[in-house]
Amino acid sequence: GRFGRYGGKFVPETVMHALEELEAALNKFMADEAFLHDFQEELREFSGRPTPLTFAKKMTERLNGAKIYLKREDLNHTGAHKLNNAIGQALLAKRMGKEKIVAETGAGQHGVAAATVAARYGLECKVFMGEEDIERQALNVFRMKLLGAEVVPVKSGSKTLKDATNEAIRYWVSNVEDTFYLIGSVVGPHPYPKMVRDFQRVIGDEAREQFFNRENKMPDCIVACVGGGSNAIGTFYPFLDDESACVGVEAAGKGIDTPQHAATLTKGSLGVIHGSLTYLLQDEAGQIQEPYSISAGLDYPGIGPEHSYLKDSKRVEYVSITDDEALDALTLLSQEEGIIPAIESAHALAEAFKRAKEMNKHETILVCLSGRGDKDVHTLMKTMGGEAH
Amino acid sequence: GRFGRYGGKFVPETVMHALEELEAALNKFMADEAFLHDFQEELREFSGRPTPLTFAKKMTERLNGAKIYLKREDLNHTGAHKLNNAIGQALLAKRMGKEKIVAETGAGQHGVAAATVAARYGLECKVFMGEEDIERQALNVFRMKLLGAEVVPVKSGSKTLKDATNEAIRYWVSNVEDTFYLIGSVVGPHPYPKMVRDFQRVIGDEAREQFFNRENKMPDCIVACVGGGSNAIGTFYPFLDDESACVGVEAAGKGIDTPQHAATLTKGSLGVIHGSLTYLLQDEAGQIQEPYSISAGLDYPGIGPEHSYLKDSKRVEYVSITDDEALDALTLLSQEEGIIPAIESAHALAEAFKRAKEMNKHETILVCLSGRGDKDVHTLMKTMGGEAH
Amino acid sequence: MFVRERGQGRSYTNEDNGRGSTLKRFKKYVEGRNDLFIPFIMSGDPNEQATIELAVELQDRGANVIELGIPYSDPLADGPVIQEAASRSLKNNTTLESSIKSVKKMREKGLKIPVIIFTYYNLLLQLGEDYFFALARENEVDGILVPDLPYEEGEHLRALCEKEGLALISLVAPTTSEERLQQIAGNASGFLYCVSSLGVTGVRSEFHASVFAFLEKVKKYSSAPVAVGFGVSKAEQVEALKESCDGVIVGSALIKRVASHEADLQDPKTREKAIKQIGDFAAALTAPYRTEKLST
Amino acid sequence: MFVRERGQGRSYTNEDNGRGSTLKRFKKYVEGRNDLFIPFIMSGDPNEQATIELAVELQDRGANVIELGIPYSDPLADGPVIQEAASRSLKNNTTLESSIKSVKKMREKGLKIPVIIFTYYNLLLQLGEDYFFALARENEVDGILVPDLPYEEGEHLRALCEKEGLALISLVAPTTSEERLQQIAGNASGFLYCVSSLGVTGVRSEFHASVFAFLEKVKKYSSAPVAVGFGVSKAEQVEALKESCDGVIVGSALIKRVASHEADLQDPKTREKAIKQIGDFAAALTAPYRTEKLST
Repeated sequence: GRFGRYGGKFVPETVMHALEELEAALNKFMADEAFLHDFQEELREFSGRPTPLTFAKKMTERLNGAKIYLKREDLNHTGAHKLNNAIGQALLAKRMGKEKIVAETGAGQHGVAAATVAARYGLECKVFMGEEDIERQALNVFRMKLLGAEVVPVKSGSKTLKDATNEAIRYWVSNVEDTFYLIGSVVGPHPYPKMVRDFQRVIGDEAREQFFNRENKMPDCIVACVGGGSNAIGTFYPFLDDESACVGVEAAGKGIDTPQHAATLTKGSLGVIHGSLTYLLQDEAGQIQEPYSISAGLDYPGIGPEHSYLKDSKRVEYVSITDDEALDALTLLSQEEGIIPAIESAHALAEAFKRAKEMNKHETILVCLSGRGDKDVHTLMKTMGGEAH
Repeated sequence: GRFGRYGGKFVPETVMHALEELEAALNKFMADEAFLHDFQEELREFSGRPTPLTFAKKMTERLNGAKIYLKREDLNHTGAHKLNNAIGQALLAKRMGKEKIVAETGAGQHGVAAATVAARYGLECKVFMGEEDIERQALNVFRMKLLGAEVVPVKSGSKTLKDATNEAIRYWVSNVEDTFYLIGSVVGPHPYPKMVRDFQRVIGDEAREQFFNRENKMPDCIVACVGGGSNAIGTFYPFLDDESACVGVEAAGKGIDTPQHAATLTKGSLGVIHGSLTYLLQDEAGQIQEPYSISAGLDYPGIGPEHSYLKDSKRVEYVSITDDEALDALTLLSQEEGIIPAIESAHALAEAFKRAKEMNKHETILVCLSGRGDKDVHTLMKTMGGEAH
Repeated sequence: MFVRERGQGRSYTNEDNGRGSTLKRFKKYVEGRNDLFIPFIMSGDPNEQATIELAVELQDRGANVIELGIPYSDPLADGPVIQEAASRSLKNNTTLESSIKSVKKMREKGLKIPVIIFTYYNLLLQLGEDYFFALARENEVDGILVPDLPYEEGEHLRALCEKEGLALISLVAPTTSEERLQQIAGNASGFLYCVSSLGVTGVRSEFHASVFAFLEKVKKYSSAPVAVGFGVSKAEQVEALKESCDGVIVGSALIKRVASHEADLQDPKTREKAIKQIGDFAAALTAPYRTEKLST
Repeated sequence: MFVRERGQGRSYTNEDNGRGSTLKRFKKYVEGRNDLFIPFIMSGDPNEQATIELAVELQDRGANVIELGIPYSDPLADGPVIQEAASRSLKNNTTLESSIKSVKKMREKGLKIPVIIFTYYNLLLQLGEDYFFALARENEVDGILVPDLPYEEGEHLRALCEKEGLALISLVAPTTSEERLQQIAGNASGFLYCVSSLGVTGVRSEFHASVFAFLEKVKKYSSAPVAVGFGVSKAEQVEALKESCDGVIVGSALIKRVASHEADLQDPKTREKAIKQIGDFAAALTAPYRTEKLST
């Protein structure tokens, strides 16, 4: 259950049985033709995969460097790559005979994905969400309820994502017999990071084939944003044996030299969070720090353990992009290509735009556009003061 | 330029030249391989087509009647079928050498689609929108601005969609040389209704093939909602020579026996609106009435002239669904299938659910799920008082 | 029909092909003139009585034709000034029928010049064409202008008008193709409404040149006097245009005055004075025509 | 290690395989007993002095081991009561290091019984394992419990503990598989922390039966006394459990009293009285043990 030294199962004894059970189910069903067929079919017929690869013609012309291609995860049902994983885990929960799922959510995107698959496959769903986030994300709360899920307010700690995760784990511990814990990213104890990666690798598998059909070679550079890191791992993984450079982009918030950022790999240190040994943001004593990013999806103090491994092995390079740089990239892509990206994805775009300028016209960059920006319009209106230009 | 007696060009002389020019361009480019290739490629690589056909398993089981299939136009980029047409018209505008587009919008969906294609293809974009609608749809206004479009407030008349349409036409009249008027539905003077249908028929063309691959026959019944009627025509058109029954669903608002509805074909009479001879809602003297529906996209006092023709010829049956019935269908689909439909599309669903119950298990219904409901969450929160259950 | 002899005023003629008697008013007050003043007023703005009195006043101030606008909920050919006039009028429940009937009342007050009903097509459709013509005959209406009925869609109505002896006023615009221009202008009756795009987006000086070239072309083809509309609001414009066409149509500029006198026009005690003031404006606007007449 | 003889109390033993001297306290105060009272208190809640005095008081009221909790930002194995205690303590900048150092102060105040440091793994990792053991030795700490370090992840720490003579307290739960149970219980040192899921979601009467069966199984395999934790808050529960295990761990119930006396514990003038009252609660809770002792 490790990626090099990272990962593991740093969880209370009460959870160990459930993890063993999950691991056994995974070993069984990930080799089961019928299960894999169902998963592929639902990705196709429910979520709308394959998602397209879009050539960003005007952006490429504007930057006058490498050709930029976008893998359009924003076109998945519910608006982001999150559903790939939620479908996989929910189908697995059904096969395991679980009747209920529990999930944590920050901005509500994974909560909506979880509520969506719960409705589609007939599972009861409880979503833990920090009280502050409930306040800030009233629309997503309503969507989850409309989908039939129960949203449980979390009043402990900082009342945000990490506390919602703690609370979801606590609930799971108490209800482990009939309840499946549907984690939203490549984090948590083994086998979660591996399982979520295997459900998200469809992004990279599709992109690899689409890109090759289009350019007859592999991309020179692949860029994805990293919060927990599921869209990035999903994108990078099938390319790891290729020559393509991979770049993970963290949120630098107001700057990595300020206390307000979420740049875990850039500024964090080794520790344990949510069951996994990995890099994280903490103080000297080991108390986990509240991260900051304008993007709710990157605003996580840990990171998937496989990213820690890929950083150490130097197969993937990790950089960071500030709020302001991400907002500029968001505006630019909107106005040049008619695609409003999620603020998360805008971090990857900002880095890709920087690099494209420095590359030549025969080179290519593949960016994972992990989600759509509709969810962020409220935030943007506040930040930009109602002025879009 | 007629569908039976309906349609025509009831426009000021100043517009006639532009319509002739458009007709000539259409005749040329709709037979041009390169143009059609570009259109198909953009549908595929930018908008994410083909959209899937989703079998609504749990709804089917619940209703215990006909099998229900959903054509997922909600998975198009920007969230509805609107983009199909916007892509087509914008590519045509480019071929015609126009540098600017002008569009009208009610709730903002077509405005967003127009702003999107303007950004993607490098056109200037002006969107006319009633002052009241601007107030009610602040998020969509911001999205349009973010995409680089100018949103022009319309202060005349009832300050809603029909006045925005009048104003867009007025602007077009004055700037006809370099400006293309991008109409959002199968309405307006010839050749608009035909052109928009031809750009939207991709819905039905895909659905027909997908359905046949799945069921090895044609659907017994096809249901779509009708405001202006573009998703309905797009869905029905390729099936018109088949045996499938087609049902168009109008908005009955608070009831067709009240003054608050938008059931043009059910309660309207023959007249001229926005350049076209068709059914419309008007008083005895011929003043056009303000329609009402909880759904902004069905809230239009006219209807595409081809629908008037299909009603008279009895090839399509037109019925109406109230606000309350649509809301119930919206909630039901959300909780049974994990898909929050647009309130517009929920009208079609409500009618399909009614019919499915009365049909046997070997029969099938195809519903056009024209758009996603995210845009409606604000309205739903107000209507349902924050309680989703 | 005679082909117009260029450069000579007052040479138009309309044959009376067995049409009704109303075209007589066109013969008497319009044909052959090149100093036409055709005011547009909104029926029922701000009330019926004011409209009636205003029509008579405008005749006294030199109007050759009254263009009587019918208020419509969706006047897509009109700018904001006329839209607002329509809104004011609709509050009085003004209809196409009530407006036609008010023409008779104008006649009773001494109106002699032709009256043209300016109505969007939907209003006409709802009233019914047969009933419209019966009403027009009974109330001494002389013609009709349907701004959203281009030549191609007007065949049926044109035939009826011809039968009934009503002028169906056609429009041409700078964007009208040469081929259509020939057809429309060649079949013009009453007068030909020539849309300068001047007024739609405000006066553009660089556009002037092409307007004059356009008018020259129109006059070449037209079987009726050519009047220019859209944006005529100043005596200077009338002066500039008078050599190039046979008259001007004045709408928004006049309606603005009606709007600014709305309160006075509503009050029977102040109405007469307000109407005179509007008349003064009309007279000042068309002064260039009289100057010429005097100097001739 | 000896295999436990079933049904007989006070028969456990821990071999001193060359470990440090601290296991002596376990020998003296824990081994062989079946009436263990193991209170959990939060270091620095509401301040260091109160914690020190409370530890001594609890010893006086019959505690056999003090479980000293280290406050953590993300205590995912804890319920709301302990989370809040951690929040209170973190406001005083309590750290793992300061907490270990406070054990020495407890010793100076007369604390003789073993002290277990209850810490999440991340705090230990950041302090550094070598430094931790040095501090533990210097400050007379007897053992460590890491709630998020299951048996499989604990190999390294277990080896270090054995070398250093510290007890590494293991946990077993009703969901622990038979195979793991044998392994964990068979390697238990100090005492074995047995999690009844009772306390996590509140007392469920229908769950009781399986708890007793579970405890019986645990005792069969355990190489150390078996103490039950999670949700022990009433004398009745102690009474009900006393035949089935060797002791109880009391956390939240005690912490609640600390919370309700927070103001008094902050004030040096009222602290002593508050601590006595908490001591009274502890004594009442564990009365069933003394009743037995008296009646023996």
